[in-house]
Order: sequence, then structure tokens, then C-alpha cells
Amino acid sequence: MNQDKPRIGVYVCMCGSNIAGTVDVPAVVEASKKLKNVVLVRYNKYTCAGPGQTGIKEDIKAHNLNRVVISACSPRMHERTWRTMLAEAGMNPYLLEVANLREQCSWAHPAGDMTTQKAIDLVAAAVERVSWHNPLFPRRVPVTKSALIVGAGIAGIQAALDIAKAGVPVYLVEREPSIGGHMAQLDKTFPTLDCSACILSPKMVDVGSHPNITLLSYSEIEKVEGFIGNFTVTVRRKARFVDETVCTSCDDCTAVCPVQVPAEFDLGLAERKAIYRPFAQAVPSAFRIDKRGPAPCKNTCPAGIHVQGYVALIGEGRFKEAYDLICEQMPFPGVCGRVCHHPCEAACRRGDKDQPVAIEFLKRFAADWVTAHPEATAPPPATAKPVERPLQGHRVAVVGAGPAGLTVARDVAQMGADCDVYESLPVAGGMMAVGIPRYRLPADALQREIETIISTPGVNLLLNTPVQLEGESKSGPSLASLQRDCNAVFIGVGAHQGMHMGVPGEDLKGVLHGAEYLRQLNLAQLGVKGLKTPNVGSHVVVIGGGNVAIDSAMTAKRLGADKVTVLYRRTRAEMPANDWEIEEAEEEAIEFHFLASPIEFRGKKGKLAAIHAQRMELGEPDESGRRRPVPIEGDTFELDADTVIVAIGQRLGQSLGEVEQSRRSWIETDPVTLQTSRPGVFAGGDAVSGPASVVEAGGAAHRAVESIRRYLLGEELAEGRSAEPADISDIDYYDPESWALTARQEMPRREVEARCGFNEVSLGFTEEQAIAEARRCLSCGICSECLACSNVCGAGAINHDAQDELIDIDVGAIIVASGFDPWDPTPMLEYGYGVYPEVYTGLEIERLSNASGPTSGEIVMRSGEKPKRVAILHCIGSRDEHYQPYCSRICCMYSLKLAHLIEEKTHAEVFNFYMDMRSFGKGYEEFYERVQREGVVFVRGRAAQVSPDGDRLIVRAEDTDLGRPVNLPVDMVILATAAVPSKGSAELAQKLHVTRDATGFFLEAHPKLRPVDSNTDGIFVAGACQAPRDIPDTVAHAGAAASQALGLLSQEFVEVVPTVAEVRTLHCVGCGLCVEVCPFSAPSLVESRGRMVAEINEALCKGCGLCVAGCRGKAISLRGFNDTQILTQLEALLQLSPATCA
Amino acid sequence: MSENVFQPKIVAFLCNWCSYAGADLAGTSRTQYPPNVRIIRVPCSGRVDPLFALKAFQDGADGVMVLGCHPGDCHYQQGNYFAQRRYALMHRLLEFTGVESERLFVDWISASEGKKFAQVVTDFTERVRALGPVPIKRQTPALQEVSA
Amino acid sequence: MSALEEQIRSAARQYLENGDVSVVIGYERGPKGKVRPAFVHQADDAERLVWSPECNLNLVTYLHNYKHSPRRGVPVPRVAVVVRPCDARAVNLLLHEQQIKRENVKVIGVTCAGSEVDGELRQACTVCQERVPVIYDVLVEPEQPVEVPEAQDDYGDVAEMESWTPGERLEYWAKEFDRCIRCYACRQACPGCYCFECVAEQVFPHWTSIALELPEKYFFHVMRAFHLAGRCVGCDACEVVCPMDIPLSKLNRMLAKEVEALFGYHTGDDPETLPPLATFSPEERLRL
Amino acid sequence: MKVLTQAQLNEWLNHLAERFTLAAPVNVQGKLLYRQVDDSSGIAWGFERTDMSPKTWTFPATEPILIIEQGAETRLDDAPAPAPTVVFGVRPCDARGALAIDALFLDKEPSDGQYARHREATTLIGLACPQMWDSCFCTVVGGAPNSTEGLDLLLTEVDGSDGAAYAVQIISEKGEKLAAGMPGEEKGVSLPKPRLAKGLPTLPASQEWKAQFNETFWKQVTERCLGCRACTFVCPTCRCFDVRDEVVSRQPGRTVLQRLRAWDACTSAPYRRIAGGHNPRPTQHSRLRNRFYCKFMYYPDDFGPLGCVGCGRCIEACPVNIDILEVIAGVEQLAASGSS
Repeated sequence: MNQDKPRIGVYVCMCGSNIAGTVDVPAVVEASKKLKNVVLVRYNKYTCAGPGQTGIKEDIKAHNLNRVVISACSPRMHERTWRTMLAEAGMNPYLLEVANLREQCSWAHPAGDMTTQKAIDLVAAAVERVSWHNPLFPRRVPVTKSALIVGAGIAGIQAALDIAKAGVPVYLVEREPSIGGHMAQLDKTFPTLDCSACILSPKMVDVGSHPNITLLSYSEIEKVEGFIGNFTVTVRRKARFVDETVCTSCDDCTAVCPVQVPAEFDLGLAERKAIYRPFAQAVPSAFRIDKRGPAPCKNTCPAGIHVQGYVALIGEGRFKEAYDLICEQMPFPGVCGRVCHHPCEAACRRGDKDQPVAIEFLKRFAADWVTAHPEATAPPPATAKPVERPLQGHRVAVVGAGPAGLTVARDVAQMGADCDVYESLPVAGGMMAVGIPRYRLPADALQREIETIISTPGVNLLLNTPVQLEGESKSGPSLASLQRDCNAVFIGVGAHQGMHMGVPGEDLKGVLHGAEYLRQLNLAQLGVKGLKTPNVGSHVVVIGGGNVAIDSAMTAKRLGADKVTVLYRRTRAEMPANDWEIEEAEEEAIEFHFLASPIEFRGKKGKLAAIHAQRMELGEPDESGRRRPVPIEGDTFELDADTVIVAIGQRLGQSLGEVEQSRRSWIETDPVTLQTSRPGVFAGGDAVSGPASVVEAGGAAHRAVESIRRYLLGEELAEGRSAEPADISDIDYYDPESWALTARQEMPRREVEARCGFNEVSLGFTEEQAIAEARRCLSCGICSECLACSNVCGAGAINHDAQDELIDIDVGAIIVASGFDPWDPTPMLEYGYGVYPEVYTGLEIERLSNASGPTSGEIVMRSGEKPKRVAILHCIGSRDEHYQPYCSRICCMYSLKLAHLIEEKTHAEVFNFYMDMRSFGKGYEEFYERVQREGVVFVRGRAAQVSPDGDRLIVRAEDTDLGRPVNLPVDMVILATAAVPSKGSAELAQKLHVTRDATGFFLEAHPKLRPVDSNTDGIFVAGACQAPRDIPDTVAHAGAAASQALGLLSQEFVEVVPTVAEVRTLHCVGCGLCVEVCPFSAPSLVESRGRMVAEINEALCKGCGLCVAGCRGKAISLRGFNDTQILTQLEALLQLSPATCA
Repeated sequence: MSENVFQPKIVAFLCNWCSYAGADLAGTSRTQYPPNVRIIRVPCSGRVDPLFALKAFQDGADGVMVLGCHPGDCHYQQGNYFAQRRYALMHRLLEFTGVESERLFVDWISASEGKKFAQVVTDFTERVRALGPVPIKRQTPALQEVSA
Repeated sequence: MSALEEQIRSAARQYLENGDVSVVIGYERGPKGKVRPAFVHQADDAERLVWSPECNLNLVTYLHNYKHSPRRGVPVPRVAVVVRPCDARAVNLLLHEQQIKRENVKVIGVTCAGSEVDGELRQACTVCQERVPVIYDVLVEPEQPVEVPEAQDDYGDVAEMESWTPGERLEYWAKEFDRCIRCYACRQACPGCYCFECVAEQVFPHWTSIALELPEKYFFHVMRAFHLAGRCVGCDACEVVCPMDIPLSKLNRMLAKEVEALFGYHTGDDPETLPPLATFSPEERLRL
Repeated sequence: MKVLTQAQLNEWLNHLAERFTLAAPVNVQGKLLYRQVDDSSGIAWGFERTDMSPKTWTFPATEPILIIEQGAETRLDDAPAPAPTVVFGVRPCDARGALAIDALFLDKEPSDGQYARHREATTLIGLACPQMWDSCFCTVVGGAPNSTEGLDLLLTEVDGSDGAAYAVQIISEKGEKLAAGMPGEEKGVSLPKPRLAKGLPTLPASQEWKAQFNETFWKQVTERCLGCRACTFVCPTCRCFDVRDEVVSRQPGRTVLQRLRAWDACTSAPYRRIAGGHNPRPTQHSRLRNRFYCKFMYYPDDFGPLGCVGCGRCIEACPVNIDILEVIAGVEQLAASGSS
């Protein structure tokens, strides 16, 4: 509370006639004289002016004033001025209250009693309020001597260079991969017609090389905290996937990149690769890879194969590269290309529109092509990638030579480890060898891939060598002995034992079990000595509905059975077998008997004769979601059969000893690391998951290999890993604009009649088919991750696994130079942009006219011909209340420039349709006259419509000078579109806490006097982000912003407002609400006299008063805006003014 | 304006960064609105304890306006979000206890919305005029005696 | 003596005998048979404790008297308190607001069949489905499970009032507040009202007059209801203690209804969840 | 003695209502309060004890006591004078309560001007209690259900020939003036004896209270006190108040303030809190104890009358059943055990 009795001086400003013209100032003065504690009242013509201020300063001394009320313009205008004045007069600057008589009274209301009454009320309330003002003392905080600039178009570049020149460090943040902004896209600049790139490039190079400038290209502002002189800006450095400091800009990578997408820099008029640099003079000159996230196919693939990559390579006819890429993750392309259940195809976004890309078949194609072209299989050229062998000196044991085990063996061997692979069977390959029938997977396709693996240096395959998992073994190796002899063990023993039904008669001769039956068949066919092809009778019944059941049925047919019936206890809809396999079986006349299950195998003389079966119906869904089969009481039947193959599932068939088992008797592992209950022992494949696919085994192998690597190198096993694939639901994938529906290539198949024996059914794609199919890919991730660029990059600059990086930067000032965007005229349907190909925007023509543009500087139509007549339509989206109400300021002049260039380059007739010609700048009017002299025609009148007329377009308008309609046939129409705030301005404004105007451009603190200040102290605006401007104005504006920022940064300290919160400790009950609501973590609870109370960290407090209003007990108050001050003002305003105006 | 028209008293709490600047802009653009409104400048709509509104009604305000930055634009990041919650509840409470909820007006006005400010004030003044005097004003018998 | 009483007494006795707490706050019967709060300091006195549907206050309020150390060097007293389910929510409220420490309070939770005012089941209890307190150390359970009424609280009474015209509502409240004598019993009985100095009584800043007139009463009750928005546990102690029988619970129930509808929040579910006025959602746009 | 039939009494009251502000017990939403009535029809006949005492008419809960006008110079004015008022249906205990307040505000110099004007303007018409109601204990503190102390007139219900009839005792000059022109007829009636409560304690003398000041008994009694103000506000003798100057009107050159007096209560924490937060009665125990000591020791010692008239309202109003009779009995017992 104030100690002295208030002695208040009241000054009423007439502001010329601004206030005095509307408010009866003498009446206000007379009323003010009667106010309590008012010592003197004066009125000035201009209180802000020197004489006005001097008079007040003299009064303060002469009349011993200790409070001042100034009734004038908005405090946002001159409060600072007068506070300084008070300080100069020896008073505390906060003993001032400004009554807003101008903006919020005289200017907003008509002259009259009510307006004068309001003015009196405002002065009186200010007098009451100021009595409660206390002296406040701003805190001084040091200024961080550096600046950050958002946006590196010409404005940002100019500001950065200006500040850097003054010796102050600058951080220049640009969201695009290169600096330069829209100016870099232009051809010539008006009115001088000098080459835009030629005048911009040197500045760009200066930015890139200036020691005081830290260029953060391809980066965005994430968060801004702090206050004037002391900002902390969090910048997201988006992953570029090319290290700018290493890239030599040699351009070798783009040549090998198989992905083409429209080039943004050329506005889609040309294409670029997925790895690219926007334009030749880009700064930094480093390339960048365009990635939208993992393609759904790759993300879904259990083995993480670079699906989009090899598909893209096949599309380019680069089959060997495709094969090598597949092999990185999947050493069995030929196998996987035949038997994979291909979840990738289910995820393929093509499938949303027509049919998914035939990914599986393409994989097989690559493998088959390599087999068929041994001449091409010479080892790939030595890559620049150094071969890392981190596991050198370690020995790993792999139990089981199935897909999981062999993949582990290959991968750890490539990392330098010695790897012993133990296999109990006489052949390697596991289920690939002994579970899949040969007509699906020919022996040679498999054998070739197994050989490749076992020929990897370090891999040592031991066939016929079972490993006992439980206890010690006398005869051969055991898990215990392997653990002693090796550094890590991988168990991939698969699930090779067929499940039994447990019904009477299962031991009869003629009852076979699927897994054993197929194993015997395959081993015999592979020529293993002493094994015969199993005998099947003429009536074969297969029990079960999975792939093994179908394979058993189809092999039985091939082994000579007359009639093969599949007996399944549910219906076709519930069959777990792949659909296409069931279809093939149906084609081969396999019969299906659904909703039945054997309850007894009946035999004659120890040999199967018939199956006694129970009819079923479907009941409630079980835990797998499939409806449970329920026996129909008493409804049984008999089925003749001489052979039964039971194919109802498989199990491990081995006892595990100390390795923990899961509920269903598989090996129990950690889902993330695949480590078993025994440290250093890992497991994967069917033995862990139950029967699954080759690709899933491959995925498990990768997971296990990573764990083994970490285990052997002593790293944390689980850190940063997850059992789930990445969540890609939020990724906005690339959609090519021309997304034509194209049918999927049909897989050529062997005719049904020809499917005798064990010849392969599917025949494989032709080269033409493969390329056509591969080109159906939508390049979802844009970068296909084919890794071709990595392979050719001599500098090793490419890192496909790069992640976004967040960095915090401390700066004292921020300049926003986020620029503009040309408006997209698509919504103005009358002009047919996007509908008629020969309707362009101005910026598109800039690219066409640019010598480094898509047409090398030719202004031609899409047909390649030069236009004979061109119309340029002005004010598209500008000066139009439906779109942008404002004049975009640059369009008239760039239209003139384009008219000149077109006339010069094509000799076409050029017509300008304009509303008003605004050639306001230096040399602009002269340029206008020059263009007129060159023969360009000007029609005053906004074009109403563009419509097609054969090959040409008709522009309809009214020539308002002549007052008659115009229907002009032209070849090309150019729309001079408006300039609008650049995309993302709204988000940027929110992060910076600066305001935008109604049109979305950043709002300056004062339209005339503070054109580069935002309304947040320490943040400045530069260039076209504040309003549309041309290049010279932008450069000047940016220079002004730089100089304002330098002014701030040249100070040692800034004063921080003292209007912060304070706690009345006695009243605080320590409920912590203030802590919960504060956005700045200013309050905290501390102990005081045995209880917890709030305390405000003044350095963090921004003075918003959120906690103050929230505090129920009013234990917090806000200096300068405390409850008493506001309540006094409120009471005064209400008690003074009579309810009805007398 | 005619003598017998009810002239409501209206108090407006305006945040310094958006709405107060918006009100200034209305003046700068010479956009007219009724002089009934009396503006109190505060740092943020989050500073305006809903009890201020209650107190204003007690002191005879026929209408109270609380104007802040648009959601997401708060100079202090979150102030207007909290204000929104507080006023949503105070609104219901006034409504439930018989004070027409139209008398308490909360909205978002940016620094560039001078026109909107003038419009909002004009509309609100007319609405409150139609409602008549606030029913929960403190009656001070002593005052009536003395001023009679 | 009912089974509930027996369990309350035995819990109290054990806490006091073991030295777990220095006082047990429960109910006893006064000389004229009225049920009233009891403070049991000795294990032998545990026999004074009673339980009946007339136990309709919120004893959690008294925890504020024991939350600080009485003298320097003396630890904060440990207290046991008998609670109904609604009262238990107040325990969570005070835990969230850091007024009490969990280790200093033993909660004797009573399985509640509803409490009575003047022999009639409290209105809120006729629709309350909560039988077991959300927080307790000892649960006092009857031999027979307590029936749960089918009706859920649909705030029908509040909704009915909302259908009135503003004028009708103003008249209703003017009549009710007219009787108010500003005795502050409502505030004093409320576990959520524990400011050092109530806004209604502060001189600096001066929010409201000391007058006992209708506008001041209106200010007081609306202010109090607002300060309890998202914090009221619905125990209705304010209404129970009102010597003028003002239906204060209606104000609180109206806000509880809104808080539930707007923010899906129930006071006192747990001590962690931020109450609605301590947080926000950038997406929401509320009717203003 | 004059006896009025109910009809005559009604007629007389209607007549009074035309000349005076007539206050009488009224049923306001279930609570019995002394409110102004336009005629006898609004009166809650057959009441026992009202929920608030008629103190509200002689010592209003809130009133301006001074008007301050600040302009060129400061002018002080008395608050508006109270209108001539008749309170009908005052119970004898409540009239004794008025006398108790008089002892402070009127009998000691300086007297309280505004209170004096109220007392001057107010005539109290009593209605004798036929019995002591629940919680009543007027006999313990020197009163009686038919006491005439402090009243101007006392009406006692007697059996009439058809329905109720009221015997009128004129007690004061003011009463006599008011009774002039009263209808009814002079009759010889014997006033019924009220039924008294049994088993009540005996009030210990002031020095007995003094001796028990530090007893732990007080802690037990007061531990459950919530610190509300209900007991004091319903009490016919509690007369503590708070004063504040409040601005009621502001015009340039003229600010009008009123000095407002409103009831306050020693049972609430802010009552004795001083600037800086210090409170000489820091605990609820010390605050509630003060209330009893004020009634039975400080007030009688300093001003004469007891601060309690035995109306029993505080017993009924207390939300946590703090029972003044239990306290009296407790002190009686302590005194007995102490002296033995």
C-alpha cells in the first residue's frame, strides 16, 4: 500500500482535434478538478510532444506530484514515452495511469454528452486506480548476443547478412532444403530485367560461407520460450538422410535413384528423383532424400525387406540390384517369392484402389532372373561401405538349419563371427526342405539359396547332428555344451512333430501324420538314402484345414490316390490355409467335406478301412475369433478310406529342460529380444511362435541377430527396441497425381492337366510382366530405400536411418521472414486452372522462362510449340472480397515483365487484362510504357471466364474503356495470382506468440511508425510475411528489421516488466493450483513455518495473472494489475456513470 | 439518443495483446460503437477472475464482456483456454441463479479485428439494453435516501 | 450396537492402542440423543463411537485442524477419520491439494446405505450408487450387502430448475438466499473450503461488503459454488448444517452436472487426476 | 384485566399495522422469522420458538450508522432514522435479551445512537409461553416463560368462550400508550401457570466459571466446533458487530460513504484477527470458550445482566450439537468436584 497521501496530477490531451473534436475537454477538466486527491489538472494540445512533457516534468517538481494520470491516446501508443518522462522527473515510472480517451472514446463515438461522460468516467477511474499504484522496479536481464531468423528467402538472407556483418552470430532457419525462397525460382526481375538467380546466388553463397551465420536448412521452429533478449528456440532439424558436411554434391546418387516424383521447385512442370537438390545453385548444395516414412509394405514385412526398393529397381529393369537388395534382409528370395503369405500385399495402398502390387511374384522373378543369368551374378562392384566385422572372435552356435537358423548364421558370419549350424536331418533348410512340397518349391531354387549361405565364410554346417536341449548328452552336443563352447546360442529347431488326434484307431496302418508324411516324401525326393516315398492308397482322407492339410492332399493326389477328401470340422470360411492354395486344390478335384471330425478310425486286420466321423455345427466364436465347431448330438457317419493323413497341427517334439516353455509348449522368449530364460540363449522361428512362415522366421532371425550382437558386445538388449512395427497411421503418404487404375499382372500357371508329378505349378513372370507390374507401385514412401544411392556414394554421406534432431538455440532477438506463397487459383473455377492444361500461373511461366527450368528457358505450350497469342489475367484472387480483399502489389509488375519476356522469346501477341495498373516504384512506370511500346496489348477489364475452343482457349472479358465485350481466342493463359502468407504462418505465429492481421500476414506493432516490430518485444518481421512486397522493398524492410534487432542486441541488458505475480504467504494454503495452471513453471511450493506455500520465481513469471485469477484465497496478486487496482477501477467506472444517461 | 431509452452500463475486460489492440484498431479505423462500454485493460483473459464479473454485476454493471486472444493465439500460451473453462462454469452458475447468461459475454477478438470488436460491442449493448437492468445489483438504501 | 459400530470401534481402538494415530474422528451421541462429531483420544473411549444414518456430516473437514504441526519440533499429528463414500472423495481432494499426507491419515471407510436428514434419506443418497469409499485403510462392512438403488443420478432436480425462466430461477434463489444469515456454517462444514481468509471476508482486496443483504448473500453463495466447481464431492454437508435450510446442494449439483458433461470429471476419483480448472484442452470450444 | 378475543386482537393488530411498521413471527419457507406484516393474517399463530430472535428489529443484521459525504468539505449525517415499529409476539426471554443488550448500548456512556433510536422507535408486545419448549432453559438464567421484563405489553393466551382469548398486561408507559383504544373487555381472569422444564442444571456463579478457565473440559466441548456464526446470530443477546466504511456513490467532487455495521461473531476466526495475521484467540477452543465466558462471566461482571436468556436457539442451530446446557452442567459439575 502506498505510504504517502496521493497527490495526483491529471493531464487531459486534446490531441489536436482528435480528442477535443468529440469530447468536451473543458468539461472533463472541470470534472477532474473535483476528483479526490487530484492536485492539479491541465490540458495540452499534444501531451506526447516535447512541450507537453516538459510541462508535466515541471509540475511534478513544483507541485510535488506523486501520481500522474494522462488522458490521451491508447497506452499502447505512448505509455512507454510517459513512463520514461516520469523517470526523468524523478518519479517511479509505474505511478502512471493512462486513460484511453482517443482510440477507445473520441474516435469510436460521436460527439455528445454520453461520449464526454465516458471520458470523465475513464479519467475518474484512472485517478482512483492510480491512487493504488505502487512503485515497481523492472528487473534487468542480460541480452543474449545472437539472433535467429525464420525463413531464408531474400528477406531472411538480407537480414542475416546485415546482422552477421555487424559481428553478431545469426542462426538462419529455413524449412526447405535450400535457401533462396521464391526469388530463386524467378527468371528476370522487374523493371531492370536482370537475372534473378544472378543477383541472388552471390548472396546465397555469402550466407553459406559467412563465419557468423549458422545455416539450419531443412529445419523448422518447434518451440519458442523466453522473452526479449533471452529467447530459447527449439529447432527441429528434419532428417535429410544426407550429411551436408560430407556430401560433395557430385550428383552420382540421382543417376541411380529409381524413384521419380514431380519437382516442387519447378511447380511440377518437371520431375526429380527421390534423392535430389532443388536447383543447381542450392545452398547448402548437399542433396536430400525425400522420405514420407516407411512404406506400408516394408513396415508390414516381418523380415523388413526393402520392398518398395526392389520393386522400384525391377521397374527400372535393374533385376540383379533388386535381387541383392532382397538378399540384405532375406537370404531366400526364391523360396520366399514362392511360399510367402505376403502380408505386404495386404498393406499395399494400391489395394485400396484396384489390386495390390504382386510383390511376392516380383521377388520370385528377381530370384529366377538371377538364376537364369549367371553372367550377371558376378559380385556387385566393391561398394564404398566399409565392411564392419564387429563380432570377430566370437563363436555362435545355431541349432536347426531352417530359415531362421540359416539367416542367423549368415548374418552373424557376415559380422565376423564363427557360426556352427547343427542340423539333425540329413539336409539343411528345415521346413523349406521337408515341409513344402516340391511342386511349390523346386529343390534347385531352395538348394541354390542354402548353398549361398553355407558358403559364407565362417558358417559351418553340421548335418545329422542333433543337439539335446535338456541336460548333458553323452553322444553328441547339448545346449549345455554349446553354451560352454560358444559365446551365444540360437535355437531354431522348428515344429516338426505332427499332432495326434487322440481318437481310437490312430495307430492303425494307413493312418499317417502330415508333418512326418511330408518330411518322408521330401527327403525321399531329395534322394536321401534309405527313405522311400510314402505309400498312399486310393481313398485318401486328409484331416485338417491348414496349409499342411492342403499340401498333404495335393501330394497324395500326385502320388496316385484316386480320390482325396479333406475333412475339416468347420467350414471353408474358417480354413486357415491360404485361399489360393485351397483354390488350386479345388482345381485339382480334391474334395472337401466340411463340418465333420473323426471320432474313430475303424480298421480291418490292423489296417484302416473307414473313418467314423461326427457331424458338427458352428457355435460361439472361440478365442481366435473363429466360430467353434460343436458336435451335433447323435449325427455320425462313416467314410471309406484306406489312408488318412492327420494334419491338424505340429509341435516342438523335443523336451526343453531348463529353457522355459510357453503355455502351449513353445519356447518362451522375451518378445523384444527373443532371449530365452537362459541368458545368451536366443530362440526364434516356429519353435517359438508355432508353425508360421519363412518370412516370419526371417524376421525372428533379424531380431535375434541384433540381440546376439548386443549380447556379445555387452550392450543393453532391449533399449530402443519394440516388438511392434512402427505406427504409420499418421503418415501422409505420397499420392501420385496421375494415379491410373492398372490391372495386376496375372501369374502364368501350369495348366491343371499338366500338373502331374511334382513340377512347379506357377511359372513366374516374364521380364515385361515384371517391369509392368513393378511400375504399378505408388512409391508410398517416395524414397524406396533401394539403397542404390548409399552404394554409389563415394563420400559415404548417406544415412537412410537418420532421425529428426531437436536443438535448442539461445538468442536475444528473432526475425520472422517466412515470406509469401503464390495463391493457388484452383478455387476460381471460371479460369479453369488445373482443368485446361494451357492455363498457367505466373510463377509457372517464370520456371518455363528460366534457362535452368524444365524447358531450358523456352516459353512453350505443353505440346512443345510456341504460343501465338497469350493472355495475362491480372488480379487473380486479389482485390476480390471472396478471396483476398487486398492488392497483392507485385502482380501488375510481374505481369508486365512476363509480357515482355513472352513477346521477346516467342513473338506472340500478348494481351493484358487488368483492373488498374499499379506501377508505383522507381522505374516501374517507365517499364510499363516500354512494354506498351513493345506492342503488348492492354485491355482494361477483369477477365470473366476462360473456356475451351478446340485447341485454343477463349478469354471473355469486358473492355471497360470501350464498353464492349471481348472474346479473345488465345493459346495460353497466365494467371497473375495473389500473394498470400506462406503455408504454416498460423502455426508459426502461435509458436512465436505474435499476432497476424485479418488477412493472415504478420501484424506490425504500428502500421507507420513500427513497421518491423511485432507486438512481442524482441521479435521482428521482415519482408513479404508482413505484407506482399517486391524485392527492393523486401530488402529494405529486411535491412530495417536487422537494424532494429541489432539495436536491441547492442544493449548489455534489457529491462523486464516488473508486473509479475507475488504471493501473500500468510494467505496461501499451498493447494498447488497455481503450480498446475502456470504455463511457465513460475510458481512452486516451498516450506514456510511448517507448511507448504507457493513461491514465484520472478525470472520465469511472465505476468499473465493466470494463477492470480485461479487462486481462491487471493493469496497471489499481480503487481500493476492487482485485485485492488482492478476492483477500484471497476467500482469507479460503475458508481460514477449513472445507469440512465441524464 | 432519446432520454428515456435505457442506457445499460457495460464493463469490458480486454486482454492487452489482442482484444485491447483490437479495440484500439476499431478507434483508429473510426468504427463507431455505443459509448456505454467501459474498458478495463488486463494482461490476459486468464487474469480476469470470474468473480470480477460477479462483482461488476453487484456494482451495477448490466453487462460484462471478457475478450481475449483467439484459442491458440494467447500471448501466454494457455491463458484463454483456462478462461474458457472458468467462464463456461461461471456462465452456467449465473444462468442457474437467475442472471441472464447473455449478460456475461466472453469471446475472442484478435488485434486485427477492430471491426469485429465494434460489432460485438454494438450487438451486446443492444442485447443488454433489451434485457434491462441487472437484477443482482447491490441496493444501498442509505444512498437512495441521501441522493433523494 | 450394529455390526458397523462394532467394526468402527474396534478399528479406532486398534489405531489408538497401536499408537498409529493420536485421535479418531467419528460420531457419538450427545446427551439428548443427537448424533454429533466425536474426537476419541483414548482407546477406552472408542466405545463412544456410534454409526447410524443420521451421521450426515463430512468429518474430513476436521482434518484441516490437524494438518499442521502444532508447535515447532512436534510432528504433524496422525489422525483416523470415519468416512462415507462421498466423504472419502474429499480425502482424495485434500490429498490432491496437498493439504494432508496420506501417511498421516487413516481412513475408516464405512459401507454406506445413505444418510438421513430429519429422518428422511438425503435426496442425493436416493440415487447414489456408491457403497464403498474410493479410499480407505479399514473397510467397515455390514453382514448383509447393501442394496444399490437402480436410479443413477440424472440430476433431474437440477434439470427441472434449468427449464424455468431466468426470472423464475432468480425468484427462487432470492427467496432462498433471503433467509441466509451469512453464518458461514456451510463454508465451515465444507472440506473444500479452507482458505486462510475467505474472499467474502477479505478487506484488501475488498470483494464484497460485510452487509447481510441479499446481493452480498448472492455473491457469497455463487462465489462459494464457483470455488467448489470441480471440487465439490457432493456430501451436502453445507446444506445439512444450514440453520436456515437453504438448498445449497442444488448449486453444487448443477456445477457437478456441468463438470461431468463438459469434462467427464468426478471429484475425488483419485488423488492424481487434474481437476477441470487446473488443466485445459486446446481442442475444446465451450459454450460461452 | 383486559381480555381480547382472537378476532379483537386481529382487528387491533390490523389497526397497528396502519400506524406502525408491524413485525410479527412469519413462516418464511419453513422458518419462523420476525418480518413486517401488512395485517394480522400473515402472522404464524401457535408458534413455539422463532428461529431468529426479534433482535433483528432493534439491532438489525446490517445497517448504516453514519453517512459521510466528502466534497469540498466532509459532512457527517446520522443514518436514516428507523420508522416507528411494533414487534408483536415477542417471547419473554427475547425481551430479556433486549434488556441485556441495553445494558451495553444504552446504559453505559457513550450510548449507541443508532441503537437508541431503534429502541426508542420500537414497542415490544410479548406473548407469554404456555410452557418451556424443547431446549428451553429460561428458568436457569433467571427468566420465566411468563416474565414481563423488557416488554411493553404482555399477552397471555387464556381460555375464551369461543376459541383463544388473550389477557393483556400493560407493563410500560409505551405499552400503555399503545393499548389506548384497544378493543376487548375488562374481565377478572387468572393467568395460567406455564409448565416448567425439569432436571435442568443450576447456573454456577461468575467466579465458579473463572476457576474453570483452564480445564481440559473446554477442549472436549469445543473440539467439534466448526467456527461458524450460527449460535451468535440466532442469539437474542449477542451484539458484536463489525464496521466498515463503504463508498456508495462517486461523482466528481462528491463521494458518499456509509459507515456500515453488520453482525459479527466471536466464534469465527477473523473476528479477532488483526493486521499481519496475528490472532489473540488463535484456536477454535479459545474462541468458543470466550462465547460462554462472555455470557456467564464477562458480561454480567462488566454490565450487569447475564449474556444468556435461556431461549435455547443456539442448541437448536448448532450443526454439531454444541449444547450450552451441557456446558452449564459441565461447569456446575467441575465446580462441585473442585470445591469438594
